[in-house]
Amino acid sequence: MFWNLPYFTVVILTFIAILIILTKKNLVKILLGINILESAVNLLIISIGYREGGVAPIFTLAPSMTMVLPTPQALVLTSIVIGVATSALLLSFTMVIYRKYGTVDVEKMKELRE
Amino acid sequence: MRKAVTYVSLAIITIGLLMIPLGLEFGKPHHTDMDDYFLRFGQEQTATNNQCTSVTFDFRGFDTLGESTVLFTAVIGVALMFRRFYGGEDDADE
Amino acid sequence: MITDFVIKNAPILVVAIPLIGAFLCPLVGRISPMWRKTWVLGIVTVTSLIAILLASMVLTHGAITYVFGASTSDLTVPIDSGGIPVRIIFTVDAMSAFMEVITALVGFSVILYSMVADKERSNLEQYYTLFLLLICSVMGMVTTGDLFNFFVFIEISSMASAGLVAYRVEKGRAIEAAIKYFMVSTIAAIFFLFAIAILYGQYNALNIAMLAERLQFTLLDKIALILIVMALATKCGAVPMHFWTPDAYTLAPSSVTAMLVVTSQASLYGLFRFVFTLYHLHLNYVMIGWFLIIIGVLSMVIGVTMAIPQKDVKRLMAYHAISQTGYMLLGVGVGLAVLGDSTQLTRFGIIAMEGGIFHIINHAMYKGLLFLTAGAIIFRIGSRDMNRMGGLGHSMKYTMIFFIIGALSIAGIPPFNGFASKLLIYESVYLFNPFLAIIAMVVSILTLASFVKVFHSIFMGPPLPEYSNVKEAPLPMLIGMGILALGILLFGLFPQTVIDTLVHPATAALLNQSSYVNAVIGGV
Amino acid sequence: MGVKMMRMSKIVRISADLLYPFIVIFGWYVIMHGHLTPGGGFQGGAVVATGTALVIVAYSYQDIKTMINKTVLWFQESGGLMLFIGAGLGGLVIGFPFFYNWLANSGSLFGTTVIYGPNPGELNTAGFLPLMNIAVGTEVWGGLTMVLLYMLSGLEKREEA
Repeated sequence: MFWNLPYFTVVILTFIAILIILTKKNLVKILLGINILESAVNLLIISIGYREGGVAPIFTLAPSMTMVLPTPQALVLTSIVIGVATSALLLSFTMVIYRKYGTVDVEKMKELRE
Repeated sequence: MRKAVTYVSLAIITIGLLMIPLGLEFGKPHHTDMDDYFLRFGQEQTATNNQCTSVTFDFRGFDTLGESTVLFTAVIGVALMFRRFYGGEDDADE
Repeated sequence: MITDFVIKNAPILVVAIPLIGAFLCPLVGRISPMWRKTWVLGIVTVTSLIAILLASMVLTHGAITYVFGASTSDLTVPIDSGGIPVRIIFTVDAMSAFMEVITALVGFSVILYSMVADKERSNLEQYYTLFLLLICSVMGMVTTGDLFNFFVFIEISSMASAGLVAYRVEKGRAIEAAIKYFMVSTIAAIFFLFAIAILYGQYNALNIAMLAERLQFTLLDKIALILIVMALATKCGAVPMHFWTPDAYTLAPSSVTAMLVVTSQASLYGLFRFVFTLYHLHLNYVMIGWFLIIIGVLSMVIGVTMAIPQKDVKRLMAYHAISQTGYMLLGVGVGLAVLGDSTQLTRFGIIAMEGGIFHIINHAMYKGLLFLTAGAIIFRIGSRDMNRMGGLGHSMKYTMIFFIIGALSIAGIPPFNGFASKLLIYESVYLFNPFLAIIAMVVSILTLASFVKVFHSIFMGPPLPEYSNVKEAPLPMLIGMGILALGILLFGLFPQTVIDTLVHPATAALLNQSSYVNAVIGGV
Repeated sequence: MGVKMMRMSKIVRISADLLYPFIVIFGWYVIMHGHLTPGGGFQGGAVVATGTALVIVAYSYQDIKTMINKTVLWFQESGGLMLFIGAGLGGLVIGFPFFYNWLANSGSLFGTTVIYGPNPGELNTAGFLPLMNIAVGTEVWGGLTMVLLYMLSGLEKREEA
């Protein structure tokens, strides 16, 4: 089954990411977990599009006409930019929270516990 | 209790995703008809050598518009977070 | 000329116009407040009008498809492609049209209300940019016929809502609510993307109709289904993952909260769309139906029991929002549980689904109205604590009337619209399982009790000295609330007309998978 | 924290000044050749934004504040997006659907036809795709720069308080 290695990598990355998200208390670490999860799903999509012996789907001086699927690459491009935007917004939230409370520990942010 | 929920959900998700290699085979996609269409006709239709670009901006151009919009939304959100305005905000809405 | 243009391109104009409005809003807003107001109101009015026009077109002529970038807008399947759609296709059927009407109605009233309620705030051009993006994303979510496009719109909606929830930065709690909401919805969206990847990897298609045609219901499809249901149930605030809802609804400005209700209804729409149109009979409909019923009942019970002890008026309403979402899940879940059994489906399944879907529009209207009245009260007295309120009925008569309309409607008292949809749910669910119907009725009674208490503590009693100079809410706020109240009354007095024109076609569209598929693939 | 402590040494600043035009040119090369070689609007825009980030790192935020006008960045952001959606809407005006590639194979700007198969590549092709690449590049450049600047302003405020 080792030829399916990319998919197993996806599973391992997802495992790590969810472990981080569920167990860590530090907002920055949770954010990193979300980023790893995004990488996992990007890796999954991009490996779905691979065709054995395929080259990049660009016709400029293409060495071969066996090409990998172009749609997953477009999807991953979109997904990466969405990930960047998400991280930017989450990081700025974290910065403001740190400025307000002086901590990024989710356990210590108790203002909303009612 | 909390820990148990954590590990059970972790196990369920991991086992679920471990099923992916059973259904998909790396390097041998099952159906490729949509992408074959892009590879065969995309170059002539959009006059583009780079099929990634042609899919991103032409066939799925609206997704890309949405994605630029996501970036724009994030910029607006960040700008709202760090606006230089303290104390002047009305407290009417608590 | 211009009418032809609008009619031809209506499905994309409902998305493109708010997008253009949002892109230019930061610049136009800089000129002067007057320009900003005119711009935002104009954009929202035009969008709402086109959405209603589109809905009427769909309801008279059937599903409309719009293909992005083909040589004609109805060329869903290119001639040389061998019968597969390759581009992004917007498919507007009766269910989408139904959601468009809700968005147009609530969006317009909320913007009108917001023009006065939020006028003292800072950085308003960016605030309204996010607002327009939120409206655009909801419109996009309900019109799109493409899985990945749906994901993109989910991301826009959660990002815009997070920005709006965090809008009052100087209150640290607003950021806390926003980060909670945003993390939950980002993770949900990523799992949704996992589901898209799995479906794409198996069938090499992203169009919902094409996937529905090819779906074989392998093991991986089941996993994708579970991921989709979990992700969208999280986004719509059903019980196991409801914890973001009260915080986000409470801390957001009131006009935003009313719009957030519509956003979560759009996620609910997505859930129904994927379960009914994408999977339809392929899935294990009894199990998924019971799953929806169980999370629906849990949402109803937990939402209302959490709501009763709350002191904060918006938090209380937020818990009631969770509870009301349960009714929709219950109604549609019953319909799904008997999907394969045509005698039971015609006997009560369709009615239950009609009840659940009718409840979506009713909920969006009365919950929007209630949040807006709460916002008007907070706008005037500056507190959300119900223990500090009292005697406001003397000074805010119209707000009180609107609150009564909303409260009676949410409790399911005739002749308001909540009664019409709840009655459908009760009578059909009773035939399915009497126990569930009894739970639903008890929850309704508890809701009524809770709102009687709220009404008493806010409006009744002698006028308090500290609120002696409190005035009635300003006119645009009253107009915004009035539109919703009028809608509630009309829907409550003539429920059969609404069911015949809007709800029944929407239910039929959900149940009839093949017409949706034919609208996209059949039109070669 | 004074202004001087945030600013890096003179060598770094001058190197950043020297590198900046090359990074911008490389980024725009990636943007302009998006339809022929790997790359495109987002990638190129991110490269250009990296150049801006380099300058921001080398100088202090206080220096940068006087160099960059935020209004220009807002215009860049909105302008890029309007060019994008305008390129899509161009098809509507001449009677085609939204996002119809109305410049491809037209013989005018970016309108040279391409035949199927590997070829060396011709810059004047691809219809409205280069326009969109330019639009997205502009938008990403402005957007990422703005995110960086706003985050820096947040840092600074904490130090003042």
